This record gives sequence, structure tokens and C-alpha cells, in this order.
Amino acid sequence: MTMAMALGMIMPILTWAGTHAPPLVVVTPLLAGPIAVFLHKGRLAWAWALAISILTFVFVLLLMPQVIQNGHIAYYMGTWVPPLGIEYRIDSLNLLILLLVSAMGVLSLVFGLPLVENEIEESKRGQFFAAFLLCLAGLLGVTITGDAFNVFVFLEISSIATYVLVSMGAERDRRAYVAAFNYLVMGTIGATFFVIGVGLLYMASGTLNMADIAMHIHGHSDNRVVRAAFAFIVIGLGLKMAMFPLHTWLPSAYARAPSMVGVFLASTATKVAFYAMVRFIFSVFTPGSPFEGAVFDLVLAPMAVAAMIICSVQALYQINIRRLLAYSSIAQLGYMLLGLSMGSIAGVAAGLLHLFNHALMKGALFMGVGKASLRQGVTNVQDLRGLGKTMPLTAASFTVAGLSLIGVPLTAGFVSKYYLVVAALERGWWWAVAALIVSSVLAIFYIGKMLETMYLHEPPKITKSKKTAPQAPAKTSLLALGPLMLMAAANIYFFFDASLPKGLADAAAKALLGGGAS
Amino acid sequence: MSTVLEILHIARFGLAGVFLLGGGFFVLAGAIGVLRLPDFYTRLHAAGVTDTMGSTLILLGLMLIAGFTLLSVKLALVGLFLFLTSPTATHAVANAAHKAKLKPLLGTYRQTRKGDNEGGSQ
Amino acid sequence: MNADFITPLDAFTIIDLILMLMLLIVGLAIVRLNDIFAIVMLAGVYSLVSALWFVSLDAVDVAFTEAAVGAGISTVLMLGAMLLSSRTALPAKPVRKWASFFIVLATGAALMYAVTDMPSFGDPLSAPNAYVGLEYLKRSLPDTEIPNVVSSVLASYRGYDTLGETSVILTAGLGVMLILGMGGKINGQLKKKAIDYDNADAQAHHTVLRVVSKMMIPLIVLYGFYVQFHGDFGPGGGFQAGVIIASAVILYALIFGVDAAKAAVPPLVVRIGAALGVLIYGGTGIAGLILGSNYLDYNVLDPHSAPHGQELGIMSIEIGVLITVCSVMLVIFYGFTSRQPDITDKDW
Amino acid sequence: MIFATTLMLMGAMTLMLARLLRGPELYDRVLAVNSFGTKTVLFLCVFSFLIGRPDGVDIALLYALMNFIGTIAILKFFRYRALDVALSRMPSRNTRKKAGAKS
Amino acid sequence: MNGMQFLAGHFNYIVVIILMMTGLYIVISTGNMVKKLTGLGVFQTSVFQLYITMGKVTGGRPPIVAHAPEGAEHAAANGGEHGASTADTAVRMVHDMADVPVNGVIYSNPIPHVLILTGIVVGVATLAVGLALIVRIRETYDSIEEEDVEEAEYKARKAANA
Repeated sequence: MTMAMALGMIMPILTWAGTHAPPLVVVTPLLAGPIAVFLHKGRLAWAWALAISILTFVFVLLLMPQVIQNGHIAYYMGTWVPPLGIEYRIDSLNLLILLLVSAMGVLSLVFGLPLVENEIEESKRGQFFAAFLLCLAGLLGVTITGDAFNVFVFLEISSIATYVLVSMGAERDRRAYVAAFNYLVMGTIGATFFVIGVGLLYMASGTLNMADIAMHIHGHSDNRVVRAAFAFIVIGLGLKMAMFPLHTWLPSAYARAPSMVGVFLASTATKVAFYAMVRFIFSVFTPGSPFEGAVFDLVLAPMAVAAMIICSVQALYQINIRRLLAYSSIAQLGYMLLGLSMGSIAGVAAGLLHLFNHALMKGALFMGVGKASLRQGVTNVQDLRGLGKTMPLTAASFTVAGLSLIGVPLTAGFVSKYYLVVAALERGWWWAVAALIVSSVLAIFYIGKMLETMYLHEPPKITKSKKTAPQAPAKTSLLALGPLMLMAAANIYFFFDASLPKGLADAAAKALLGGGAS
Repeated sequence: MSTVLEILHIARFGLAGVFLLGGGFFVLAGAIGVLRLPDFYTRLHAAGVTDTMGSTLILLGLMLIAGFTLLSVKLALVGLFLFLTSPTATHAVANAAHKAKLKPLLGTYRQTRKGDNEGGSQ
Repeated sequence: MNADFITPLDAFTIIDLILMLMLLIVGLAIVRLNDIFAIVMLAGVYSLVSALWFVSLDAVDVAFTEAAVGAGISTVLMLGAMLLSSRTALPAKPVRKWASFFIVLATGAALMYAVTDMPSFGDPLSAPNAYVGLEYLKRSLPDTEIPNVVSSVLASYRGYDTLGETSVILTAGLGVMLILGMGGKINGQLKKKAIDYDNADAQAHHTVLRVVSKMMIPLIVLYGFYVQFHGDFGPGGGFQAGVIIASAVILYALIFGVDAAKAAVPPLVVRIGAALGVLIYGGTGIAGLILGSNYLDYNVLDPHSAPHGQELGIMSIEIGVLITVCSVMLVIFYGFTSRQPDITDKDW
Repeated sequence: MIFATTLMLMGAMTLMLARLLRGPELYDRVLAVNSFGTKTVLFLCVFSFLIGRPDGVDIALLYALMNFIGTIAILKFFRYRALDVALSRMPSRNTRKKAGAKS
Repeated sequence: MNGMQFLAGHFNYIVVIILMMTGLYIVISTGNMVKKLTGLGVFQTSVFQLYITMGKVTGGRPPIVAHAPEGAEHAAANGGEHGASTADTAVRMVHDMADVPVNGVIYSNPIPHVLILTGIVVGVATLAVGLALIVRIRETYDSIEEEDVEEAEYKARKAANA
């Protein structure tokens, strides 16, 4: 009897939460942030942040059935009809990114406790988790909104929170302030270019709702204001997502940030900016028009190929591990950009699939480095030596993620690279396929270099004199191992059953290219 | 009786015009003074005096035009604030410049009081 | 884009032209000067003149905010930061000058390319002025009974944007708290005094300043509250009021010392206020949710008449914004004045 | 008439700008900024009469305050190289008591 | 629409674009961090000017609607959905806006003002965080010039390798 009564009580809450899930996904972390400022005792703030991010993940899961069922959900803020009020429009494209961001939020929080206790001083942990929650809310806000200017506001929330989080790495490495300052200047220039783009769009269409803008500028793709708006939005978001020539801020920002922040940012921040570019290019502007076609072939595709090759080469010469991984992130972003610039359904689907897989790979790699730095204080590639013997499980997960980055069969990386090659051949871009192969070979070198130091070299003798990293208490290090193993397992699992990400990516690509702003 | 009101009414705008132009003239004179005078203290003197005079005249003129409305109260408040702050600010600038040992062009730089190494208060 | 609208030239264009000329002069001056103090002052003048231009373009609320925030608080913040750095900037290297000149030229060319298709200035039938903007003007009064359409759009129609904006301020306040801390100990020991305040000079009683600011500070706070509650009828609202009240406390701190200001408005209260404002704003939204309607819907706040519900909702979020903005501006001011490295005369 | 005054005020503002740019001494610049602010306040009042909307006066009132605070901050910055020192001590309670006891 | 009329109509935009480019030039060309942030402020303020010049309507007044709506009927149902899809509301709006603006008085467009209020506040937030970072950089490197910071880093790296 109690089961029925409990179910009776839960069902209305579930339906209420279901209908109002879109705003709650963003508002829960947004309002939990200020509360976290007061929780001084270290573990309490962490527990609060973890509970909130799990709750957010549940709200995203509540969204899934509705999106899969009827294509897309529209939620009007304050019940104002769209051109007047702000509208949340969720289709399979941003559902995929929402899943990714909230899942990575939960995983990096579970993984991050020993790292935060190791790197952030006690008095600042409450505020650190508050900034982390606000960054999570900002990223989710950018992904979910259907209003052009709202994208800018939440992009700023996540950016300012990220600048602050990166500068928190200064206790470990004093260059974090300079890295955060450069990131701030480049990020603000990017955001201001984006505002200019949105302003020009508003000048051409008269509204700020993305679907409405698309409807109004559908016929005018030769209008110069629309073309300038396209150029400024691409440059602005390109700066935010570290597209090839505008990427100089990313390596030092990820290398100097605290390791937990590195894990979260590497797998989400640039991906959300990439999503915003896909959303604007395909949902707002008309991809078919000659101008956009020319930009795809003459600007985006060469940039993607340049990113793949040049950044992989730069990754080879890096000594600091996190900088190496950051350069390889920019290279992998080149893969996604290549998928996008093909302009075909297969290409965009492959790009989105690679986005999903890359988050898994890079998250696992950064977690591996963070876990190792707990034990041996790892900053350079040499510090990894002997990890195979001292921390076998961490080394194993690190290897799986590395292989997945290279795209070795039996790993998720192979799946997305395979679809990229297929899409490229379908478009007849043989030079893109060549770039893919060259970049994968380069990846073999820089991942191989790391694996080689891990397994074939002797572990450093733990001499009393050498200041080793404080030994993380066994309980929390196990806590840290869980997400790492889970990510590594996900890398393998998604090779065999890629239905979930592949299905969402294909549905998203069809929605974007098939029905235009359906 | 009504003619007196009419005359007053017309006179009001005429008077307001005179005040406004007078105030404008003073402010312009002050600005030219600040530009052409050779030394900091003389410029300060030119700016300080004419500002207060000019602002009072202009605000009075505007109040005449506005008549007895909330707007005039606001104008009076602006006048009050300007009357309070601009001389104080000019005083503070002069005090700081004096303490920073800025020498006036003519005359000697003298401490305000014997034996006070840093120059005491007012 | 109807191309047949011809902008009439009248008396105001002369004023606009002169304002634009001033802006150009100040912009070029900032490029050429290297004395940081002059640059900071010119930045304040730049945002002040653009506030004037906004007034002539009928954007009264924006002029208010730009004057209060751009010309007022930014100058004090810049001074706070500049205090701790050298006074002259190194001139830029020629190679960097030319590189940035070409980048700027390219971006400018892209924008100039777009100018030809832009609607001409002041055209009532242009896309932005004839579509949603006009719909707001028509619906604002019956929906929310608030004459100032900007406040009603800011708070009710696009209220979610403003929630995001208030969170941006909170994040900035949080950032400054994390990076600089709010006074007290810097890595363990109390702040070294740059100047030992006991020498004869510091005893100087600036009676003039003290008396004047004692008179001014209550007036400023009163004016702040006037701006807050007057926001529905004229220019004003939560942001501007928050900045004004914060500048009153900053004036108090400038005259009577930050310790006296910290006694009056303790850092703990300021920290709570920063978080409280966002919670009030978000809470009003959730109240709409609990009463059965969508997020941030104020109609349901008063079951009897929807417009009154809107007024209630707008009033409560403006108060939330006021508390957050005021507290964060104080957090930032305390943060800057709490760091006090001693400045060698070389820099001075 | 109001238009003439507006033009005069704008002329004065441009002259102040010239002094701000040329000002050899630091304090010339402080003076120029301060009087530029006062002239802008006047310009705002007159201009809001010119366009017939009463809102400009609010902004003038606001900027009159901001200008004062800015100038005091600048002066304290140069005089004491610190923003947090007390410009003038409020007679603390015990001195007042002592003064009270004495008189 | 001859050259002069075009110039009269678009002069504001041209000046705003020049100001924008000045701001961008300052940010990119200078090595001093405080001057970089000032340039960023100039750049953002001029973008706001672009928005506001878009919203001005000739002969319009600030968007503060006079209280008494003289007789113009307001079909707006209070706050609820119109039911009409966005497509034909757009057509209806453009159609009937030409003749009588809001109860006989022309107002400027309020939307750019709302967006710019958000923009100004975001600008100040970025400025505050940037200045806080400059303060800490100044404490660690004793200078806020990018060359000095790079030099200090280069020496530190060389010392570390040696």
C-alpha cells in the first residue's frame, strides 16, 4: 500500500518537474552557487556541489524522453510568446551537449575532491565550488537557450567563472594569473565580436529569438549586414572555442589551471562554444547560400586541417603534460570543425559524434594526469616514468584513453574517425582524409611518448629529500579512481554500442540540415 | 491684474534668457581662462570661480523656465550639489598640489605655517 | 530594408556631431598617450561623453547607467588597481603596432562593407524599430502598468536575461573575493602599512572635506533609493541605485578610511548581500513556478489582477538586483583597498 | 536661446578637453577632468530642456555626485598613495570624552 | 538616395565603426595591461553606441509611455499566449504599425536599451576581474608590462633548467 501511496505522491512531482525541467536545469546550479559561498567547511561545500550537479543531471534525464518523443521542446519564460519573451528550445542537438556537460560536471566533482583538498586552501573552497557551479550553470545556459542575446549573457557567466577558476591555480603555479589575464582579454574580445554579430543580426531581422531571426533572414542571405553578422559570429565563437589561429590562450590556461578545473574545462568549455557555432550556422543562417558555402570551403575547412596538423606537431614538442593535452585538444577540435565545414548531414553527424567521444577521451586523460599528480606531483612527461608499476590501474585507464585519442580500433575514437573519413570521402575531400591520417600518426607519436615513459622507465626512487606530493588518503583516492575507470570503460563501451551518441548526432544533423529551422 | 501676470510671464522668459546667456558666457570665459593662463594655480582660480558663478546663473535661468514643478526641485538639488562640491573639489586640488610642492609661477613657495614640515591644515 | 527613408538634418545633428568629434578626439588621445593616469581619466571622459550621446539618442536609462558605472565606479576601480602599478606604460613596439593596425583595418573593412545595407539612422520602418520593439511599446502599459517600457522589458518580458546579468555580477564579486580576498591577512601577516599614518601629516583634519561629505553621504543614499523606486516612471532601476548607494559608502571610506567603512558596512554583510540578491531574484522566479505557471511569470503572483502581479514581481526583482549590485561593488572596493604592497619611488 | 547656451557649454567642454590632453602637469589634468565634469552636468541640464524631456536632470544630479567622488579618489590617490587611509580622523569616542571631560 | 542623403543617414554608423576600431587597436597594440583593459572598455562602449544608434526613431521620445492611452484600443490579451503562431503575428504587426505608433506618440525602440544595460554591467564585471588579476600579477612580477613578465618567466625557466 505504501508503495502505491509513495508512487501516487511521486508521480505529480515527476510530471511537474518534467514540464518545468528546462529552466530548472540551469536555475538549480545558478542559485546553488550563491548558497555554496557560505559553506566554509571543505567537505560540506563539495557535497552540496555534488548533490546539485546530480540533481541537474536528473533534470536533463527528465528532458530526454520528451525530446526523443516529439522532436523538440519549446518553453516560454514567463509565458511570454517567443518574439516578446525568451524561449528555451531543446532539440536532439543541445540534448546531446546537455547530457555531456552535466555528466562531466558530476564526474569531475566526484573525481576532484582529493585534488581540490590538495591544491586549494581551506578558506577558499566554499567560493571555489560556488564559482564551479556558476560555470556549470553558464555552460548549460548557453546550450539550452533559444534566444540570441541570452547566449551572450550565459556565455559571459561561464567565461568569467572560468577566468576565476583558472586563476585559482596560482597557489601551485604563479603563471596562472598571467594565463587567466590573457584568457580574459582574448575571451572578452571574442564575446564582443559575438555581440557585434548578434547586433547586426538584430539590425537585419528585428528580433532576438533564433527561430524568428532565421525566418526573417531566410531570403536575404545576399544582404551585406547578414554576411557581416555571419563573419563576426564565426570569429567571436572561434575565439571562444580556440579555433586554429585564435587558440593561443588555451594551452597556458589549461596547463596552469587547478587539475580539477582542467578536467572539467577540457571536456566541456570549448565544446559548448562549438555547439553555439553549429547552432548559429545551421539553425539561424541558411547553410545552402553561396556565401556560407564559400566560407565553409575557404575558411573553416583549411582552418580545421591546419589545426589538425600544426597543433599535433606542437603537441610533440611539449614538455608539460597538460600543455601537450591542450594542444591535442585544439587538434581534435580541428576534427570537429572539419565535420562541420563539410556541410553535409553525414559530416555534421560525424563532427558531433567526435565531440562526444573527445570529451570522454580528454576527460579521462586529464583525470589520469590529476590522479598521478596526487601521488608523484606530475607536471612534465618525465614525471610519468614508472607509473605503470606504481599505479597500474591509473596507467591502464590512461592508456585506454590515449589509444582512443589515436583512434585505435576497439576504442570510441576509432568510431568517430571512421565516420569522419566516410563523410569526407562522400564529399570527395581526399586532402581531408590525408590530414586525418597524418594527424593520427602524429597522435601516435605524442601519446606513444607518454606511454613509453610510463611503462618502460623505472619509477623515481621516493627519496626522503625529494618533496613528494602529500599522500592522498586511501579513501578519497579510491573515490578518484572510480570516475577514471568509468571514463576508460566508456571509451571502450561506446565502440561496441555507439547507438546513443550516434543516434542523437544523426537526429541533430537531420534536424539542422534537413528541415532547416524546423 | 491680468496684464501684470502677462508681463511677468513674458519677463520671466526674457530674464531666463539673460541668465542663461550670462551663465554661458561665464563658463566659456572660465574655459578660455583655463586654456590660456600660464600656471596651474591661475588656471585653478579661473576654473573654480567661473564654474560656480556660471552654474548658478544657468540653473537659475532653467528654473525660471521650468516654474514650480518637480523639475525645478531637481534643478535646485543639482545647484545645491554643485555649490557644495565644486568649491570643495577645487580646494582639495589646490591643497594636494600645494602639498606636492608645486611651485606657483610668481611669488615664493612658502609653508603655510612656520615649523610645520608638511604644511598643516587650513 | 526600405531604402527610401531620408534622415532629416536638424538642430540636434550639430550637437551629435560635436559629441562624436569629442569621442574621436578622446579615442585617439588614448591611443597616443602612455601616461596611465591620463589614460584612466580619458577612459572616464570617454564613457561620460558617450553617456551624453545616449541622452541625445533617447536612451535615458542607458545614459544613466553609463554615467554611474562607466564614468564613476570604473574610474575609482582603475585608480585602486593603478595605485599598485607604475605610472607610465612602455610604448608599443613598431612590429606589433603594424600587425594590430592591419587586423584592425580588416575588421573595420568588414564592418564598412556592411554599412551600405544598414537602415538609415532614425528610420521608423527599419526592421528593429518596426517589429518587436513596437509590440513592446504597445503591450507594456496594459500588461504591467509601468510607464518606463525599458524597466518592464528588462524585468518582465526579458527578465531571464537580467537574472543572467545579476549572476554575472555575482560571479565577478566572487572572483574578486577569490583573487584578492577582502582585507585582513595576506599570506599570514596583517597588511603592511605603506605609510605610517601617525606622522604629522596624516593628522591633518580635512575639516572642509569631512563636513561636506558628512552632509553629502545621506543625500546620496536617499537619492539612490529615489532612483530605485522611481525606476518605473523614469530612468532608474536596480543597477543604477545599487551603484549610487555603493558610491556613497565608497565616499565614506575615502574620507574616513576603509576601516571606518568596514565598521559601518562589515565585509560579512557585504558577502551575504551579494548572494542574497541573486537568491531573491531566482526565488521570485521559483515562486511563479510553485504557483503553477512558467518560470519568472509574475502574473500568478497576484491572483486578482495580473498587471498588479507584474508590478509586484518587477519590484521584488529590482530589490534583489539592488542588493547584489551594491554588495558586489563594495566587495570589489574592499578587495582593491585591502592589497597594499609598498610602492618604490622608482615607479612613482 | 537655450540652443545658444548649449553650444557655449559644448565649446567650454572642448576647451577643457584640450587642457586635459595638453596639460603638462598632472594636477592640470585633475583640474581639467573635474571642471569637464561640472560643465557636463550643466550641459545635461540645458540639453534636457532643449529636447523637452525632464530625465536629463536626473543624470546631471547623478554625475554631480560621481564627479565629486572621482575627484576625491584621485586626490587621495596622489596625496597619500593609498585609498584606504583616513583623510581625516573622526574624533574617536575617547577623545570626545576627554574633550568633554576637559571643557 | 544620392551620396549626401546616404552619408546623412549612415554617418553615425561610420563614426561608431571608427571608434570601435580605435578601441580594438588599443587592446591589441599595447603591452601594458592597464591600457589593454582601458582599450577593452572603449571597444565595448562603442559597440553599445552601435546598438543605441540602431534603436533611435526620428522625432521619437525616450520609451516612457505616457500614462493615459488616449483611446487606442489594446487587443493584447493580458499576458496569455496569442494562440497565433509567430509567422502571422509578424505579418499583422508590420502591417498595422505604419499608421499610428503608440497612441499617437512616436517612441524610440526600447530593446537596444535593455540589451545595453546588460552589456554595460558585463563590461564592468570583466573590468573588475581583470583589474584584480593585474593587482596579483603586479605583486608576483613587480610589473604589469607583458615584456617584463615574459622576461621574468624566461629567466625563471632558464634558472630551473640550469
